Amino acid sequence: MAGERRSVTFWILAVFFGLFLVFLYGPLSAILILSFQGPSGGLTFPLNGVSLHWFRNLTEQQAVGDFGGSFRRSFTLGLMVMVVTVVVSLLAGLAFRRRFVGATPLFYLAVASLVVPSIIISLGIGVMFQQVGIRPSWYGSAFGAHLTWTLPFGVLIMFAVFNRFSPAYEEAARDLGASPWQTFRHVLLPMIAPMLVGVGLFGFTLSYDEFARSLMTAGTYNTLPLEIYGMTTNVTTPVLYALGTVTTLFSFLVISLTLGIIVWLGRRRARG
Amino acid sequence: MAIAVEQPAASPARPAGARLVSVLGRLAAYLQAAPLALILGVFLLAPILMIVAVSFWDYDFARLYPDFVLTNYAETLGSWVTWRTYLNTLKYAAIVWALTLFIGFWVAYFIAFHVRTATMQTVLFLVCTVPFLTSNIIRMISWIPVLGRNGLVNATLIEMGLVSAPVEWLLYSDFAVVLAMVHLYTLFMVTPIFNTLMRIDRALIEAARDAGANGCQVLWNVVLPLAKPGMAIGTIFVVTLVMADFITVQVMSGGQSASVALMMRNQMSLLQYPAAAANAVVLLVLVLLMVAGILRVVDIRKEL
Amino acid sequence: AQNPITLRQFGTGVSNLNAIAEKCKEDLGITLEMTATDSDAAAQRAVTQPDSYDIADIEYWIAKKVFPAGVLQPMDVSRLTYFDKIVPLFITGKLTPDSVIAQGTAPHTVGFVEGPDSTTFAKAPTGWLTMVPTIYNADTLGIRPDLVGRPITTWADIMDPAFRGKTSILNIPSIGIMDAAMIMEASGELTYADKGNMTRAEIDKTIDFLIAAKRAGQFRAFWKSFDESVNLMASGEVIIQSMWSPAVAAVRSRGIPCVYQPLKEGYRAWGGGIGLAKHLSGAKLDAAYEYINWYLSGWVGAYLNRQGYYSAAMETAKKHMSDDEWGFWVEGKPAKGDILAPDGKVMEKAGAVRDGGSFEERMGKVACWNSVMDEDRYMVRRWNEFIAA
Amino acid sequence: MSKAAAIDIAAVSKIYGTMTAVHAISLKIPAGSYCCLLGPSGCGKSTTLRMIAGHERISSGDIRLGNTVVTDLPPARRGTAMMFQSYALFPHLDVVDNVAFSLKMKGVAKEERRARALDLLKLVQMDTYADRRPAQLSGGQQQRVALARALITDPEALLLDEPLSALDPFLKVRVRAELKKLQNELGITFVHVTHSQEEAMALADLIVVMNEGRIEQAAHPRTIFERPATAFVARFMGDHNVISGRVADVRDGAVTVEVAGGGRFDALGRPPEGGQADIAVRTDRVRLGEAPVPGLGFTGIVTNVEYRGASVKLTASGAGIEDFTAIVGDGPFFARPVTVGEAVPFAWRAEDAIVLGRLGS
Amino acid sequence: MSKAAAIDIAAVSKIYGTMTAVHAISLKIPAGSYCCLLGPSGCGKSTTLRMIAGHERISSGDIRLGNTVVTDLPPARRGTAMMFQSYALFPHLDVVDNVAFSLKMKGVAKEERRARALDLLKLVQMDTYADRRPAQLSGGQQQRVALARALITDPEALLLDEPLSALDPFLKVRVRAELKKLQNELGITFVHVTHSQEEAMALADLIVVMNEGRIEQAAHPRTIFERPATAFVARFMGDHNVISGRVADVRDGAVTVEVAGGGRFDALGRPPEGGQADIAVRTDRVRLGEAPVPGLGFTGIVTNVEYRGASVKLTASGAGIEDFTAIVGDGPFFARPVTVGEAVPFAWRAEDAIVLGRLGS
Ligand SMILES: Nc1ncnc2c1ncn2[C@@H]1O[C@H](COP(=O)(O)OP(=O)(O)OP(=O)(O)O)[C@@H](O)[C@H]1O
Ligand SMILES: Nc1ncnc2c1ncn2[C@@H]1O[C@H](COP(=O)(O)OP(=O)(O)OP(=O)(O)O)[C@@H](O)[C@H]1O
Ligand SMILES: NCCCCNCCCN
Ligand SMILES: [Mg+2]
Ligand SMILES: [Mg+2]
Repeated sequence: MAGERRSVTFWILAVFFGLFLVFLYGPLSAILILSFQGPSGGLTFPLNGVSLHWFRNLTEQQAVGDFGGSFRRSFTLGLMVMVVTVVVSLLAGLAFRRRFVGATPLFYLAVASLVVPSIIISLGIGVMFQQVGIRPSWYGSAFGAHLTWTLPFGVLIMFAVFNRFSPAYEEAARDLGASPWQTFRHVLLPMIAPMLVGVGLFGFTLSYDEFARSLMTAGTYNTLPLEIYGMTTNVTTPVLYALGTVTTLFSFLVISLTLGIIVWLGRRRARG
Repeated sequence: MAIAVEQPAASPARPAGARLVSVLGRLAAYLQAAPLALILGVFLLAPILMIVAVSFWDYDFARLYPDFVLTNYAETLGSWVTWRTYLNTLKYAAIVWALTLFIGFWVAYFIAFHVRTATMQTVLFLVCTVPFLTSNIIRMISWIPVLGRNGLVNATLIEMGLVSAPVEWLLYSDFAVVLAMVHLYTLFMVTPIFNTLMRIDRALIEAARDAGANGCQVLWNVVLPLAKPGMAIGTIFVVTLVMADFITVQVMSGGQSASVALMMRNQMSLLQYPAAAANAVVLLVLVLLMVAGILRVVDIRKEL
Repeated sequence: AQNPITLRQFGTGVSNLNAIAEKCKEDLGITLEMTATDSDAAAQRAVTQPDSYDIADIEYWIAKKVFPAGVLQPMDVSRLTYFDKIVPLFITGKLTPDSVIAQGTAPHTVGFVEGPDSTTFAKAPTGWLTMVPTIYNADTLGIRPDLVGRPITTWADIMDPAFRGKTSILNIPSIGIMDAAMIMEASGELTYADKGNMTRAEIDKTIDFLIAAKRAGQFRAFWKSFDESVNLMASGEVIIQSMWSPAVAAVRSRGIPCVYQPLKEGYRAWGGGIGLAKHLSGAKLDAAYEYINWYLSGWVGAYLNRQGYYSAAMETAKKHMSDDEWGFWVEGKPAKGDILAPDGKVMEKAGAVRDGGSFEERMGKVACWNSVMDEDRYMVRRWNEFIAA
Repeated sequence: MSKAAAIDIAAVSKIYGTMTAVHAISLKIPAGSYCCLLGPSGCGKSTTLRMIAGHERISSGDIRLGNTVVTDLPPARRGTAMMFQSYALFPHLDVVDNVAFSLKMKGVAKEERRARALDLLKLVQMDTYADRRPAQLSGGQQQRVALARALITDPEALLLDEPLSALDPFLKVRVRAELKKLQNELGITFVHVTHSQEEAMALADLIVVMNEGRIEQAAHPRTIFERPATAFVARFMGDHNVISGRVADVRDGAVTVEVAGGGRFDALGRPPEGGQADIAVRTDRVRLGEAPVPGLGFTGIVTNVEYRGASVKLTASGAGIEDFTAIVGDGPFFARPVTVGEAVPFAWRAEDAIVLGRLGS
Repeated sequence: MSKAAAIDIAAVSKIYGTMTAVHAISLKIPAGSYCCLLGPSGCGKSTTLRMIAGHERISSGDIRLGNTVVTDLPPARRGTAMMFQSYALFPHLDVVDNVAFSLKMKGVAKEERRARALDLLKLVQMDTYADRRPAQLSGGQQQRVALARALITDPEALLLDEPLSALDPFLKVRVRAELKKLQNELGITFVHVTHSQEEAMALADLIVVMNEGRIEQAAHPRTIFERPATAFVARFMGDHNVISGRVADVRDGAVTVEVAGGGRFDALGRPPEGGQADIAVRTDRVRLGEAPVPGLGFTGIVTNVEYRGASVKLTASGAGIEDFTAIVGDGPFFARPVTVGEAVPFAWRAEDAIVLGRLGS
């Protein structure tokens, strides 16, 4: 590889890729920079001084809204969605390894769940709860609404995982006297653990950022994206950008943490 | 797996014990599938059925009246605005699809075929992924200080003397809507295309080169046909996301443009649920037809 | 009184202020949980999720839609300590006995019902209020004097081709249609029998006019909330738009010149109040009454006055304001000292005079209220067409 | 170690949906023998093995291991242990833990099970790799670990599905010898699936040649080689030329067949029913030269010459026979080489041509 | 078809990062010959072939094809065609379009290119499968299509990377013969990578044995077999016993080596430098029986007996030699069988033991 020439195409594509990254990260860095405005800064360039004022302001009580509470709700909801997504997708993945009546409709229902516009789900659940007389809440109706988005991803990922999972491992375990539960616990689970962590991360971030599906279903208390959306219409200071910066950093943190876990699982597998 | 396929008729002499195991196995599959079926049933199927029902109800500004009227559909389908809005939404979908497909393909192609080490491929792919895991709303509004009349782009253009007055159409325009959507949704194209590209046997490329194909010919005759499934899956994602979008349209057009979902959202916020439901049904049918069309090209079960 | 009860209130960001909740906790011990939404979401939540709140903080035109749905309970006037301090605008529709009643959904027309279980609005005051009025104001055009470059005198000026691509109106149908009606009349396009209750033909004409203007590129954007309007104005995206008084102040507080421009046709007004959820009863209901009485007792009124809105009980508010504050905010007098915002920042320097003058001058020149019309469903549909066009 | 058990397969069938993979086969594998299941791809070898192991349900028939009918027992309670084709070592466990897995399942304490696992690793000379992960081992090393893992259950029979297929040819030969040695030492029954004739010949006491779900012949390697039962076996083993023709003459213990449009050939044996017969001529017994009597040779055109080191393989056609093969020692060949296209006389002795049976007859 | 070209590889190296995969090898492959690159996994066979094909850049050195230096030419302009290990047929194109691919790239009109593709498909007897997709073909059929696709470019040299490895053993032998026949007919140069000695022996005019990026020996199969140049070649080919020891005595054209703690053995040839020598004894020339003179035999304990059909392979240890192999005809063996553990005398003739060279000497 050393000293091998790169083609012209490579350089053209490399520049294209670089521009794409600028496109991806450019606006994000714009609000990152703007969140460090001075106390009299506005929502647009040019910068009006540099300070941490708006981050401090973020920790204080705002005129309206409840950033802390909505963050806690979204975080909790994200965790709930994560756990349920992992468990239910895993179970469904296991189920799809066998044939059963209704497997194909269920599969396509999951696919449909992926493509049905969020707002329709939101509307449907909202109206249904209203008609049935159940109070919508972030931990109830919004939870369910989020699952219709995270589960199909989880199920499709598990589907792919099990497509590639050789039944020989389980047969070997059975041959060695493992009960079905032992086979699951000592063979299957450890082997697909990194994938499950991935599904979990996926579930968490999808839920943590979900807006449209929360819209009609969150009930009394806002989730963070609803709150952020509210802030975009109710806040006129860079505190909004500070919030953007902080939530972005939070996402990065969650992602790095997850990647860390996956790498760690991989290492543990490779080394011992 | 094989167990379930087996014909019970073929094993007349099997004692009950064996059959019990098989029955338990089958039962296990149902138990394992049950949570998924239950959740999708309650939170997907039932709400959609509800919407279908409500789309025939009557309403006034405060209440819904269970009924069977066709006025919601008549008003929805009878208005030129609906058609315009659908057209507009399809226009967004088409433009965003074309752009994300173009960008997504080349980005995926670059990482898959021009980046040499697996580690670097993973790193670059992650670099593309990370912004997509942060708040969509934040990512969207982050364009405003960039594109505004006094935003970064205009300031730069003016400073460089390229324009004398700020370029108006950068923000609160279809351009802004499309730009933000491309920003939001490109990853949904990159990922599946990247996956299929990574699965292409490198020997095929060499075989093509060996047969005298130049770079373009390899791309056109080998890579593109083999990347089709990934492009189809990406298309499903992007098209359904754009068709369902309302917030990007609302924010980036400054409320000046409409999409079907935004129309629904407006109707919903004005408590016109049956009208929104009728719209939802039409939108749902349209989206499902589009997806079904794409699924004819690609068997997702096989792509997984 | 340290009341352990929690009340859940939702409403628009205008009055769902955390400062009020804090003070309420301090004074009454009642915990107020506030959720801020935009107007549409507020209306929606009021009707569709009646269990999700105890107190609805909404506008009167929303109440016109919401109340008949039976999600709110009428309020017993006899339990309201400060009922008689409420400005007559909300009782009779007249600021002073000789005022004319403005067109549109004037608050008093949807302020009363016949009895404790009634959902039909009463023609005249009764012992049962739909909502307790809390906040109101008169809206007009806000302008950037540095950028418009000429005097602005009429609603019609927003359609001046010179401002093409630099104007904005509200995208809340019940409000936006009234702005449009003011513009139509001012520019002589149409005279309505009742702006607040248009006929289909009038709606069609108005919307067609708006669509034509939109196609001609007159508008830069539409806004739905206070802060959107502030941002549009402050960033220079828009230089003339329909605006609220405190929003103008907010732009100005950033050192950007902005004027709340009185116009010859008068103002479009709005009023908000708080209503009680149907399900409230017992101790919670008592606490809600306690909260409402506290609300009208002056501190909140003063707080709202200082934001640039008006309190429904002016008299009680006055006791919580300095003379200078009262003079500046309500009487339209030049400020003697600096006028401070609640956070202690200088809002207006000594000598400043409030745009539009005194309370009487503003609220006395109301031409119409935000409205819900008989043809509401049709109007909303056509409005959506305008937005989609 | 535990003692060996005989395996008795009685009229066992396996049906997948509408497709019969194994047709009512019956087979007795003596205790302590090394049995190879041999046959082309898809012939049902793996299915048979997996039915013995208990990983595939038996559609009909019964299997006994020793004195126990194991037909409905779960794999772990059959007294068999299986070694999988790609070894199926658990990637998340190190070598000891892989080997100790079955003990862990039984609840044996950690120290004890590791000690016993180490014993078995010593047996397969892998004790120094105890704490590596499978991914860090070569194919041959993985194979030994898999063996140790299978043996720790003290099986009466070890079942191996193509255990050598993942190894390179060099290693294959070495590991093969080790397998055989191990079986000798342990004395337990081995059932080994392969599609390599060479492997089966080298290892087995009993070769079972399968074809399309049926057993064509089950016998000692020498019998298979010297007296293939059917044309399929003769062809598959590759060491016989099969000549098919009409029975033209039958004498005492010998038959003459006439090849369509070609010569007449003699072979020892009784004619099958139906007037058609296949005869087999051992390729390594064919000489270059005129046959002393008719019916024991022909003249053919050489179509291919393949050098094999110590011998040369000639292919020729003639007298109605296609692809007739002769293996000639390198000494005689290079003394008088022949080239492709040349016409050459081939001959063999009477005892090197035998009549083949037909399945079911 | 086009005429064959010789391939001249001059001091060619391939360096991956810091790792040298091919060490300055030089090799001349005569025009029209069948050359096999043989060696263990990872020895650099594929890398060498791919450098000839132009799919791998050459780190240093030059390659000529005929009279052209092709070092810097793209694959398609070298006059070579490559057949890939797993055939690399385009899954989205049917058989004709696969074969016609290179013509399409050249802009040949549809009708014409399909006609030519069909000609080639006829050549490999695949014309009846013209409109199938690769996934609908068996391994052997895919192999032929790949061949047709490679041949349609009229190459001067055909490069094949393990073309038979995906086939089952039965098919392998048949396709091997077809390959050879085709090469004879076409007359072009074939370069074929394999790690099967048998395959190389059967096919090649020139076998190139590689080890760790170097060429150990490049010669005719018979030379490789009869006079392996190095201990590696002798061991790898598997038909020689390699005995290493100290040079104890040197006579005219012969050497005596002394094995550590064991016997003394004579071999023909000159001693290498350094006092150590490897000698090779052909396994198929070893007899059971006492050696008439010392230095041409020993007595060993039989450690393994492998039946091979026409012969039996004995492994024995003794006189300081491990794993000594003797291939004995089945006739003599079964006349007087030996079993594992028995002590048996082995002997060979003077001309069957030769001194091996060492690489670089
Ligand atoms: N689970 C299954 N469902 C349906 N058919 C199957 C299944 N498993 C095997 N078969 C079929 O049964 C037949 C025998 O398969 P088996 O795996 O036993 O062959 P094999 O002799 O082991 O072949 P190979 O050498 O290729 O491994 C084949 O035709 C195969 O396609
Ligand atoms: N792209 C590459 N990058 C780094 N090292 C490589 C690369 N390709 C091959 N190698 C290394 O070069 C050496 C030679 O590889 P090559 O593929 O030529 O071996 P081979 O003889 O064909 O082996 P096999 O029989 O396994 O195919 C090996 O050690 C291999 O790991
Ligand atoms: N408490 C209700 C406040 C509602 C404010 N709405 C503002 C509308 C201005 N036109
Ligand atoms: Mg098999
Ligand atoms: Mg290779």
